[in-house]
Amino acid sequence: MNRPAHTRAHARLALLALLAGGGCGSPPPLAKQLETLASWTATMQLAKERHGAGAITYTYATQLRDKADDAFQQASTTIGRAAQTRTDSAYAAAALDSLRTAIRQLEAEIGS
Amino acid sequence: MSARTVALSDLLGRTVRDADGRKIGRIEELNAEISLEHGRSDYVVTHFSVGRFKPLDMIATGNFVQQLVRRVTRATGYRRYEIPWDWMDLGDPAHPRVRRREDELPRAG
Amino acid sequence: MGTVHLSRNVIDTQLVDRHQQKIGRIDELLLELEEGKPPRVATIVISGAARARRVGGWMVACHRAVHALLGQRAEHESRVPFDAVRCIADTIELDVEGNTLESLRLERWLSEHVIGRIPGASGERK
Amino acid sequence: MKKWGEVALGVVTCIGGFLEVGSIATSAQGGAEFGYQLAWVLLLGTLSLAILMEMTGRLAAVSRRSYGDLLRERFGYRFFLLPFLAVFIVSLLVLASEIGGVAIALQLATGVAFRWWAIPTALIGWLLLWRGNFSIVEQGTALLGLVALSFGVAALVLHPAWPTLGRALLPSLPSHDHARYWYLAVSMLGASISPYLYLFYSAGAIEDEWTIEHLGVNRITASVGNVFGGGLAIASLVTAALVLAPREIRVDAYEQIALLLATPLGRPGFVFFVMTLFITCFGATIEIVLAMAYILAQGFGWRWSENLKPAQDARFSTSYTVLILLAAVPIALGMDPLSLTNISMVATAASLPVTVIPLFVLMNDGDLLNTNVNGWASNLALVVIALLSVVLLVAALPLQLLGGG
Repeated sequence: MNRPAHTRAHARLALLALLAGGGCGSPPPLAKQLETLASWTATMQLAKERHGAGAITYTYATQLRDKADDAFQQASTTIGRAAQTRTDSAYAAAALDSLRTAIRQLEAEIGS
Repeated sequence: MSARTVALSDLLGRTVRDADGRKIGRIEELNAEISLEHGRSDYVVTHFSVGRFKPLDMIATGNFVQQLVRRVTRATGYRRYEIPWDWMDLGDPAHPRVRRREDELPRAG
Repeated sequence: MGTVHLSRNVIDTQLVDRHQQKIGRIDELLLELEEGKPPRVATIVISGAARARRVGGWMVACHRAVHALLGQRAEHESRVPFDAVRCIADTIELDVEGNTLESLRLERWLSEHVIGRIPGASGERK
Repeated sequence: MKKWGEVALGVVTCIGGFLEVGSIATSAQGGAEFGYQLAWVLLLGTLSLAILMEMTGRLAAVSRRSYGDLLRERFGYRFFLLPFLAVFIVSLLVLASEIGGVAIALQLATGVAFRWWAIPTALIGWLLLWRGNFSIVEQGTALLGLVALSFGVAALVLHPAWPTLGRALLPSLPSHDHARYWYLAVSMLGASISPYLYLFYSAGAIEDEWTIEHLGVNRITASVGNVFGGGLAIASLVTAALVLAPREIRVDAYEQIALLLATPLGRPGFVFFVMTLFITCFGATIEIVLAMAYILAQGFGWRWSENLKPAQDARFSTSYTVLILLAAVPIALGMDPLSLTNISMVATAASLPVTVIPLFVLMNDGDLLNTNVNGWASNLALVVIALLSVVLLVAALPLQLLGGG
């Protein structure tokens, strides 16, 4: 995966957009969004495991769930615009799907 | 003749010219001593320190830096004069003048 | 007494009153020029306006704007004759009563009307 | 005997003082995204801070004057405004972040959203300043700050690969995301070298009435204290490198950082994390607001001391009252504490030259320090830190645009 070059090019584009004054409206690049989704998916899995081991409280687990939910909602509205090819869209859908599953699994674990 | 008042911060940093109208530097410091006259003690300015540029002088306070600056200043041509008060013409405080020529002025060590 | 460097050791130095209480800093020094006499160090000024003047025109404008905004008419400044200087060291001691200085008006007002009204503001040392 | 008490206290202050919201957040981000690789930044930051603290402490002990006082007197009002405004604006941002840290800790513990905790936190902090004196502030936050040692325990339990960690203490170039790497490096340096730390330390030396006799205490406090403090920041990076990095978890929210200790240490780890975040951020809140009131009072010649009753130094006590409440506002309005922290740390890094370079002049002034002026080694170190600070100033904004977020 050639993520580094990808991200850097996007970062430069983002800077240009920002300098042009139009940075606020454009969605984050796809690679970045995929990373964020994967990160939240892993967070949910770790939280589920930690809750199972009794290491974290219910209160805290629900806060994490809510944050992941926010990330999910945000990504589901912006990722479509960032995904330009059919392959991109497939990646995006898969990432969204894993996060949704991970959130559900955490919810099942904490019983909410 | 009535006395005029001038603010210290209006004098500090002013460019000083000599009798020939050449720039000799800026006022960096006013040195005062106590004088006992007419039964009262007053602080009066005895001499003005005029140097090539202020920023260097501001830095050049400590041992290490002074040595450093002295070494550098030879290259930058930094000069500092100690000018007795009665050589300084403050008739127009915004344009102080020395009543002597630059080569007559005592250099600070 | 030796030579006093007005820029290095006098202006901007911490002032204390005769009870060793801090009363501000020397914001400006006024010199008196008289033909045939050395310039005399005449007056110590403690004043926000004097400070602003040292920074530049824009700061004076800011200072005025803040004053206008607060509806403050007079500048709370103190001018103390240099004769009042008792000692020049790390701080400069003035033979004055700090509580009567115009420049400490804000301190007194805050102490009486704001801070003093909150429980626990005064009394013995903490 | 008394002196050893002071040494112990100073060391403990550094432990609590070093690991606050900025260090916890940026080290965790660094560890999560780049493993051990950024450890050298923490070493560099710790060394720099130790040197700056030793110098400001020495200056205060020998000349019996605070750094803020000398900034105004030696450089004049015009120049003074530059470091004053820079420190003031940056400290206000950091203060808001610390209040955010306390609020997040309370949210993690109770489930009540962080924004509701901002104003209560400010009020309790204010009450401590109002009723307490300097030793209560100093000793209270220091002793409670010992909970931060739990970060060290967590790192040890995870059995870090020591040789790899050792190699990471030397700078290296990243294999990916250059902009992000340097952005995190700058934030981590900003989190380590905060001007409020040495301004507070310098004013504290005056509050504690240090004299030339305290030079030994000063040296030990600055060195040993920072070794501990920096060690804990490295522990936080190591923990993140071992807990978050392998799972590819990036830190996008404070909530994720709480998993750091819960993973190696279980439930006690979670509890200790919340306590550490709460106590160290609360301690930092108090120290920053005092540092701001100190530089204000010192710069303008007001009466100041945390040991006076508030009515005796009304302008000083008004300052901390207004500042702590003002800083609570962004958090109360719901601003994201993590973004605020990141912005403040980069701004801090950019603000360093205006407080570091004047120190160089003062530390070489024989009138102030007599024989205790800087030697060539100290001067060399300070020049290196000053150059580093200038690099940070130049790099901060472009990196914020390229690598932030």
